[in-house]
Amino acid sequence: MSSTSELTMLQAINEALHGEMARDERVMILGEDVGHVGGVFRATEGLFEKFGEARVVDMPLAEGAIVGSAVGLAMAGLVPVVEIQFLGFSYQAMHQIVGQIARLRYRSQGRFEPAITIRAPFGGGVRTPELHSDSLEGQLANVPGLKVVAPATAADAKGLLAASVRDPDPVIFLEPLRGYRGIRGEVPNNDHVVPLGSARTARSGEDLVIVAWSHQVEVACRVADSLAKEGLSIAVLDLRSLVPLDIEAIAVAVDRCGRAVVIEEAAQTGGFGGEVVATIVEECFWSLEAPVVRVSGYDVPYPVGMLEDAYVPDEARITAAIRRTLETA
Amino acid sequence: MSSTSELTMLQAINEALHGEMARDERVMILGEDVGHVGGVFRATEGLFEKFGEARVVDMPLAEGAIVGSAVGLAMAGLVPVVEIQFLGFSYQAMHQIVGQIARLRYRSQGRFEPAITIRAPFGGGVRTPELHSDSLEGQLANVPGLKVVAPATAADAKGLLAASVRDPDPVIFLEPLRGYRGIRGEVPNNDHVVPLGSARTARSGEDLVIVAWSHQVEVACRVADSLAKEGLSIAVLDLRSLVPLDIEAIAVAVDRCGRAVVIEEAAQTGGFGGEVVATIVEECFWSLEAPVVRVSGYDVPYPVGMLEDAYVPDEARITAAIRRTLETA
Amino acid sequence: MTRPSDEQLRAILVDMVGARAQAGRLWNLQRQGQIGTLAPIDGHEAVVAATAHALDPASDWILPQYREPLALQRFGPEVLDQYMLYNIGHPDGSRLPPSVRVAPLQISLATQIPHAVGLAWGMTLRHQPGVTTVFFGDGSSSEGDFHEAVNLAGVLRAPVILLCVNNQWAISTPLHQQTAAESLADRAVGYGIPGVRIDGNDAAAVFDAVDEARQLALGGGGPTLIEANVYRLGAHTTADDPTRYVPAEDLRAARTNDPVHRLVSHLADLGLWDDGAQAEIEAAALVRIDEAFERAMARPLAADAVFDHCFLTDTPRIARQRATLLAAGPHGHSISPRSTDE
Amino acid sequence: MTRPSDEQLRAILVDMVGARAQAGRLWNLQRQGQIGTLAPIDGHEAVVAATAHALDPASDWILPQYREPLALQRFGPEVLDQYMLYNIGHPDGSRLPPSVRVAPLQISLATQIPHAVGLAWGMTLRHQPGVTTVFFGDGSSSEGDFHEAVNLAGVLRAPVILLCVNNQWAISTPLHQQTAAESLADRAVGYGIPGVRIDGNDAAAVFDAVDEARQLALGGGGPTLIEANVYRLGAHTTADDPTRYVPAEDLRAARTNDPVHRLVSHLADLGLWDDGAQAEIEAAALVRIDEAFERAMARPLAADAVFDHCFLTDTPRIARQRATLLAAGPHGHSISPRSTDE
Ligand SMILES: Cc1ncc(C[n+]2csc(CCOP(=O)(O)OP(=O)(O)O)c2C)c(N)n1
Ligand SMILES: Cc1ncc(C[n+]2csc(CCOP(=O)(O)OP(=O)(O)O)c2C)c(N)n1
Ligand SMILES: [Mg+2]
Ligand SMILES: [Mg+2]
Repeated sequence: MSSTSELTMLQAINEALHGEMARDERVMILGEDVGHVGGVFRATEGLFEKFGEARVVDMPLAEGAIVGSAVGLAMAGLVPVVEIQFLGFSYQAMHQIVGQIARLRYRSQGRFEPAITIRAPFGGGVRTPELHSDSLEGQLANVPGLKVVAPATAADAKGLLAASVRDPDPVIFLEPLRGYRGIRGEVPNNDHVVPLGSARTARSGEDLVIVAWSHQVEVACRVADSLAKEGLSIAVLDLRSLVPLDIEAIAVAVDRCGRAVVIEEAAQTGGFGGEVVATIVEECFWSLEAPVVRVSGYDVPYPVGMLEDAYVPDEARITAAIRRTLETA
Repeated sequence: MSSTSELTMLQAINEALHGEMARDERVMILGEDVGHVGGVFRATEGLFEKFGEARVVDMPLAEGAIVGSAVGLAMAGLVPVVEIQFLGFSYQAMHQIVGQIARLRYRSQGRFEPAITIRAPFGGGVRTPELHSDSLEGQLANVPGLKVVAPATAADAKGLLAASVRDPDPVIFLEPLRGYRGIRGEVPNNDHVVPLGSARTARSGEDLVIVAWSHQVEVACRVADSLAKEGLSIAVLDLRSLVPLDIEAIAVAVDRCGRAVVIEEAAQTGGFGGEVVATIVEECFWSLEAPVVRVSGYDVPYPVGMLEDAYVPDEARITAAIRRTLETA
Repeated sequence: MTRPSDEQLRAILVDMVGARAQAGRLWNLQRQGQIGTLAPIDGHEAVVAATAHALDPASDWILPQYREPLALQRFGPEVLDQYMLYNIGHPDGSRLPPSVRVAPLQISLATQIPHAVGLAWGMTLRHQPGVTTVFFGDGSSSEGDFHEAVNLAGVLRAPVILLCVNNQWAISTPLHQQTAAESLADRAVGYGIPGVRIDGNDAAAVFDAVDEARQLALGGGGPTLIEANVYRLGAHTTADDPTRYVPAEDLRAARTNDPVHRLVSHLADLGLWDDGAQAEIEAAALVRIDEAFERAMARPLAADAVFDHCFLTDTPRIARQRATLLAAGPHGHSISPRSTDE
Repeated sequence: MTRPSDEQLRAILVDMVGARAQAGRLWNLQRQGQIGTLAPIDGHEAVVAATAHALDPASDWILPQYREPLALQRFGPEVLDQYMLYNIGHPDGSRLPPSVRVAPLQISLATQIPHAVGLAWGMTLRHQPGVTTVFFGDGSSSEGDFHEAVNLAGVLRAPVILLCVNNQWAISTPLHQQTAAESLADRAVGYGIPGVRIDGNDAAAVFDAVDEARQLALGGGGPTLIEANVYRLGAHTTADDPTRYVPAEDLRAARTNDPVHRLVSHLADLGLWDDGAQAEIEAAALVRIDEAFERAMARPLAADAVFDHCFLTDTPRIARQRATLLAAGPHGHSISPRSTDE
C-alpha cells in the first residue's frame, strides 16, 4: 500500500474537497454547475452524490449572490467553499469579495468569522474565450483581508486547498486551467495540509533564482533544467501563496543567488511581479548583482486563441531574461 | 485681466467639465446625484442648469448600469463622463469597467471607440464611512485598456480632466477627497490641457526623489520643504498618470538622485508603489545608492475615523523613511 | 394576521419616541463636531420599531442599512452603545455581542441583502429557528444585489423578510427617476414570492405585515418582499441640504402623516398616551444616549488597533507593520484626540 | 400587430435552415480540432431568425449573447465571416464593418444588456431612428446586470427590446433552480414596462412580438421585455455532455416542437416549401460556410497583432513590449500554426 498516488491537479483538488467535506460537516460547496454535473471541469465530481444537495448547491447564475450569500452562511457558522466558474467572472462579485468577505472580521471586530474559500480557474494556454484566462492575482493581493493562494503542483493543490478551507480567514484559491489535466504528480493519500505562507524551493541553484507561482513554476523548472545542461545553476522559488507572502524565503534565495527573475502571466504594469521586485529590493538590495527582471504578460487584454502563445511568458522569453541577467556586470 | 484664477481643486474640476461640455456636444455627464443638485461634492454644479437634463443625467442607483450604459452611449458615438460617487463603489461596476469598457476597442478591433471617463473621489483624511476612502489605483492600473490619472494640483485637475475627456480611450480619473477643498492654486482661465503620461517635477532636488501622486504629492512637498531647512535637497516627482506611466521622468529623477522613496495611501502589498519600485530597478539599477523604500498604507482595510491618522502616510513616516534612505551606506 | 395589542403598540411608540429624541441629540452632537456624518432616522421610526417588535430578538436577525439603529434597541441596549462608537469613528462601532442579533451597518448599498438570504439559509441548514429581516432603501432596490439576492431567496425558499423602506428619495434622486415601476412590491412576482405594499407610517400595518411574513417563513413558506412607504422627513445625512431638492409642499404633506404623531394620537385617543408620558420617555431616552456618548468617548483604543481583526493572526507583513508603528512611538503616527491608549 | 407575410416566413425559414446546416458543419469542424469551443444554436433558430427579420438592418441594432450568429446573417453576410474568425481564435472575430449593426458576441453574461440600453438611449439622443435588441438567456436573467439595465431602460423609456431566450437551461442548471418565478416576463411589471411571453419555437409569434415591441419603441413607448420559450436541443457548448443531466424524455418532447420542423411543415402545407428547396438551401449554406472558413484560415495576422487596438496609440510601455516581441523574432514568441504574418 503506497502512501501516495499519482494524480492530476484536478484529481488532487477533488480529493481535497472530498476530504474537507467529510472532515467538517459545516463545509459547503456553492457555485454554478458544481452539483449535479460536478462542475464544468469536474472539480466537484462526486460531492453532490456523497454529501447531498443541501451541502453541494447548484446556484442561480449570479456571482454577486453566490459570494454574498456565502457571507451570510459564514455568519451562521458554516464554511462555504465557493467556485467561481472562471476567475474573470469574479469581477461580477468583486463588491462582495472586497467590500464584504474581506472585511467581515474587521468590520465586526472579530464577531464574525469569514471562513470562506473562493476557488477559481485562471490562466492561459488552453484557448478559452475572452475573460476565461485573465490573471488577477495581483489585484486580489492588494485587497486587505484576503489571502491569495496559487498552487503549482498536484500535491500542493491538495494540501493548500485543505489549509485554505480550514483557514479562519477568506482565501482566494487559484487553479491554473492548464494544470487541471496538464500537471500531475504524487499526492499523499492521507490528510495532507500545506500551511499557507510558506514558499517551496522547486529547484535549488546558486546562479540566479526564478520567482514564480502557479503554472509558471512548471515553465520555470523546464527552463532551469534545460539551462542546467549548460552548467548554469538556476533556482526556482514557488511562492505558493502571495498573501501571506513568504518574504523570508524570497530573501534567502535572492541573497544566495544575487540575481533574480520574476515571472507572471498577468499584465506587467501593476501585476504582482512588481510587488516581488519591491520586496526583493527592500530585503536584499545589497546582495543584488544585477537588476531584477520581470517576464510578464503584456499590458494588453488577454488575447484570443491565435495570439495566446505570443502573450504568455514562455521558455524562450524566460531564458532570454535569464541570460540577460546573468550577463549583466 | 489675469490669465489665471485661484481655485480649489473642486472648482477646477467643475470648470473643466463646463469647458468640455461646451466644447463638444457629445459629452454627457452620468451618475448618482450629479444633475439636479450638482453632485454630493458639487463637482458637477451648474451643468444641469446649463446643458439640460438630456446631457446631465441623474441615474438610478446602480453602478453597473451607469457604467454599462456608458458603453452603449459610446457605441452610439457619445462621450460619457461618469461619476462614481466614491471610488470604493466602482467595485459594483468592476465587471463593466474591466471586462467591457477597457476592452471595447480591443474586442471590436477598433470599431468602437470607448471615449469614456470615469471620475471618482478617493483617498483618506476626511473621516468618511467605510469604503469611501479606499485607494484602488494599483488594482486599476493592472487592468489593460484603462488609463489611470490622478492629479495633485488644481491646475492639473483642470488640465488632466480636459485631456481625459478628449482622450479616445477610457480614463479612470481619481480625485483626492482631501483635495476637493484642501488643495487650491492658480488655474489657467482659458482652455487648459495637460497631456496624459507626463510626470511633473513638483520639487527639484539632488539628494533623493520622492515619487508620489494625488494628495500625497502635497505631503511630499511639505516634507521636502521642511528638510530643505536642514540643507537637504529632496526632489518630488508627481506622476500625474499611472497609466501611461512616465518611465522616462522616473529614470531621469532617480538617476540624478540615486535614492528614492515611493509613497502611496493604498495597502502596501500589491499597491502601485511596487510597480514604481520595479520600474526604478529596471531603469536605474546602477544609479541606486540605497534600496528604494515604500511608505504606504498598511495591509489592512482602510480604517474608521479614529484610526485614519495612524493609517495614512504622514510627514513623520515619510521623513523617517527619507532619513533612513539617506543614511544608508 | 395578528394585529399588535395596544400594549405592543405602546411599546413600539416608546421606541419611536425615544429614537426621535435621540436623533435630535445626535444631530446636535454632529453640528458641534463631536461625531461624524450620519443618516437621521426621521420618518422611518414606525417601520423600524414595529418591525423590531414583530420579530423575536432571541431567534431572529436584523440586517440594517444605516438609518435604523436608534429604533432597533429592542434587540439589545448594546445597539445604542455600538451606534455611538460608530458615530465617533471607533472601530468597535460595528461590534455587537453574540447575544444581539443585529448585523453591522451597511455602507455598500444592497450588499446586505444576499447576506440576509445566506444567513437565513444557513440557519435552516443548522436547524436554528428564526428568520432574518433585511432593511434596504428604494434607491438600493436598483442595485444588482437586490435582484440576485431576492431571486436566490425565492429559489431557496429562505426564511427572510426583504423589507424595502421606500422613503421616496435616494439622496437627491426621487423615486420616479429611480424606477418606472408603480410599486416596488410588484417585483415579487418576478421572483415567485409574495410581495406586499404597506403604509410604513402605520406602525400596526408594519407589525402585521412583518408578523405575517415571519409566520410564513417559519412555516417553510419562504421569503416575502415588503415595500413600506414612508417619507424621508429629514436630510439624507448631516452633510446634505434637502431644501435644495425636496419640494417644500411634498415635505409639508408628508409631515401631516408623521409616523410618530399618528401613533401618538391613536394611543392618546385610547387613553394610553399623554404629554407627560411622552416627556418622561424622551427624557429617559436622552439620558441613555448621553450616557452612551460618554461611554463611547471613554472607550479605550490601542495605538495599534488599526491592525486588529484584519486576519485572525497577523501575516508576517502586518506583524512588521504593527511593530514599526509601535516602535515609531508618538512621532511615528498620530491618533485622533478622542482616542485613549489601552 | 403585423403577422409576417408568407414570403417573410419563407425568408425566415431559409435563414433557419441555413443556420442549422451550418451549425452541423461547425460541430464537425470543432470535432476535427479545426475550431475552438462554441455554443450551438440548435433550438434557437426561430427566435433569432424571426427577430432579425422583424428588425430593420439599416437602422436597428442587435446585441447578441453567443449562440445567435448563424441566424443573424440577414444583418450582413459579414456576420458569418466574423463568426468563423471568432471560432478559429482570430482577433478580427469580433470586428464587423460599420454597416453591420451587430455587436460582438458577449462572453460575460448579461453585461450586454446595459450596453443595449445605453446604445438605444444614445440613438435617441442623436436623433437616430431605430431600436436595439439584446439577446440573453434564462440563466443570464439572474445576473444583477439584467435588473439594473432593465430598470434603467424603464426610467429612460429607451427604445430597446429585451429578448430573453429561455431555453430552460443554463449549462446544467434547469430553470426551476434558476428562479422561482413562473415566467420571466412577469418581471416586467417591476420595471413599469410591458412584458410578453411567447412560444419561441413559433417563428410567426416571434416576428409579431418583436414587431409590436419595435413599433412601441419607435413611437416613444419605451422598452419591452420578451420571454421567448424554447428548448436547448443541443449541448451547451461543444465541451458539454448534456446526456449527463438533460432528461431524455424532456429532450424527446422538445424535439417534437422543433422550430425548424414546425415552420417547414407550415410552409409545406401552404405549398411554399419542399424537400428540393430545403436541399438547395442547405447546400448553399454549406458552400457559404466552407468559403467563410477558408477565408478565415487565410486571414493574415501580424506578428505583433496582440498589441493592436488596446489603446488608439501604444503607451510607452506597450510600445516597448511590441518592439521587444518583434526584435525577439521567431524564438522570442510563437504564433499558432494557423496564423500568417502580414
Ligand atoms: C453601492 C453604493 N453606491 C452609492 C453609495 C452612496 N450613497 C449612500 S446613501 C445613497 C442613497 C441611498 O438611498 P436609499 O437606498 O433609498 O436609502 P435612504 O438613504 O433613502 O434611506 C447613496 C447613493 C453607496 N453608499 N453605496
Ligand atoms: C458572468 C458569467 N458567469 C458565468 C459564465 C459561465 N457560463 C457561460 S454560459 C453559462 C450559462 C448561460 O446560460 P443562459 O444565459 O441561459 O444561456 P444559454 O447558454 O442557455 O443560451 C455560464 C454559467 C459566464 N460566461 N459569465
Ligand atoms: Mg430612499
Ligand atoms: Mg439558457
